[in-house]
Amino acid sequence: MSWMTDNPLDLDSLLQETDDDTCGALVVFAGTVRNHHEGKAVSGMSYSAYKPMADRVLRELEQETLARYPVEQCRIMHRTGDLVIGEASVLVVVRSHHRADAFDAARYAIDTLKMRLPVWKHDMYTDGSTAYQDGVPLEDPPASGARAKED
Amino acid sequence: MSWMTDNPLDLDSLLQETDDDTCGALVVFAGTVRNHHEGKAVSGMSYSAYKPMADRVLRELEQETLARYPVEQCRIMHRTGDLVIGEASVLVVVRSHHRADAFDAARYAIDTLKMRLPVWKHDMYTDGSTAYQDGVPLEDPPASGARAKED
Amino acid sequence: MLVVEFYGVLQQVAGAKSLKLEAEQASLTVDEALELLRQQMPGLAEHLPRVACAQADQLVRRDQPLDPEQPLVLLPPVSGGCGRQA
Amino acid sequence: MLVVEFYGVLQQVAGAKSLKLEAEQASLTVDEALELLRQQMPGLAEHLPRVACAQADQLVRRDQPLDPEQPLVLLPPVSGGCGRQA
Repeated sequence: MSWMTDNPLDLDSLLQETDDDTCGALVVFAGTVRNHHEGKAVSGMSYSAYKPMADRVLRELEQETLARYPVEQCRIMHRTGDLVIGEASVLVVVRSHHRADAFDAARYAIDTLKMRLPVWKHDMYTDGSTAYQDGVPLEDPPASGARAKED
Repeated sequence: MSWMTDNPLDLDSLLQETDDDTCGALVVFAGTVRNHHEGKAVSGMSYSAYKPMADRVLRELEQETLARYPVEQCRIMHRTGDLVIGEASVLVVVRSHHRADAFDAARYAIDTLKMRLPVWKHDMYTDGSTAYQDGVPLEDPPASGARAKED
Repeated sequence: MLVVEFYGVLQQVAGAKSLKLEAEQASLTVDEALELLRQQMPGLAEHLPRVACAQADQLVRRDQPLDPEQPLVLLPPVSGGCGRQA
Repeated sequence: MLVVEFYGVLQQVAGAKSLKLEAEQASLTVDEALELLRQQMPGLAEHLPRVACAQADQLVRRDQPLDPEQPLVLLPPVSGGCGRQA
């Protein structure tokens, strides 16, 4: 299994990986590159990552999603490198018995990913300029001995 | 565009149909045939529909979803005929600017579909028996002159 | 004469996809047609309270008059999508 | 000596992907390393309050001692997924 990749994300292979005859509900979330950002026309986007940590964050987020929600399958992949308009930067695939759980779990996975995944977006605008998008500061790990708060 | 079909549902063609460079969020819901129902092992499923009304219900549900939620694209297709385990019976595809809206809209579409779409599921069990699944009675249309309640 | 079409479990109960209802009046309401149907096919009676009725692509209320040129379509409780909860 | 690696906008600000930090002590805490970095590259100062630090695949707190064998990785606010709200 892989989590971070320089290659175009392949939904079909994630659907095959998560194939599960016990599940009646499948929810997919994809983030795709938009043609605009804060009023400026975007020509493309470049994602960079701190890969050693990013792979671990996604692997653990899959496990955490499976533990927090009654869902049977959860896979997450994130793209790095140069993307054109319309290409997917992230895919979340969840399968469950009941559809409400699949929706909740997929939403949790993408919301949490955006707070934890060490990935940076570099916008390329049609006027030739570029800019790193500001984002969410990563939270410090809990002090040793202390346990992470469960909410 | 088609809504009810006897052919296997094709996610790729719905993704192409809804392609929209202004959207950064895509949510897909698929209902798939499970291998069990209320403790009995299922070998397959047959869906029948009252097609003249079913096509209209899905077409209107797409429009209603687009009107109720700030989403740019909504497509819904439902399968009829004999399905094997794992095949998709329904696909909902929503694209929006903001991901929360895509999740909300896709959920509304599938929840509402299950109350309005004249489709019936006939389970085929591995022991050779079959059974129509009970479902949700369709609601009567409002009395003429009265307006449908908006909630 | 009015054609009545059955869907879902009603096809099983009626043992047919449709039948012809002989009516004395030229025009019937949905309620009147269902009452005739109940007399002609008593096995359907227990299903009728949860059945919706349609003509062409529209649902019709029980008090509405039927278009005698179009079949009356009987729609039992629906189970589209996926599993009952999936 | 400690290797410091930059990611995201910090590569732009630092004008490099990494640098070597000369330290007198053999072992530094994260805070001590960031203070040396601030002295050596004042342009980074305004970014440091919102930067997270990592070694290998784990985040490290500001009060933790660093493994001098591993690079100190500076991670600015993250923007994975898709648009800020998408």
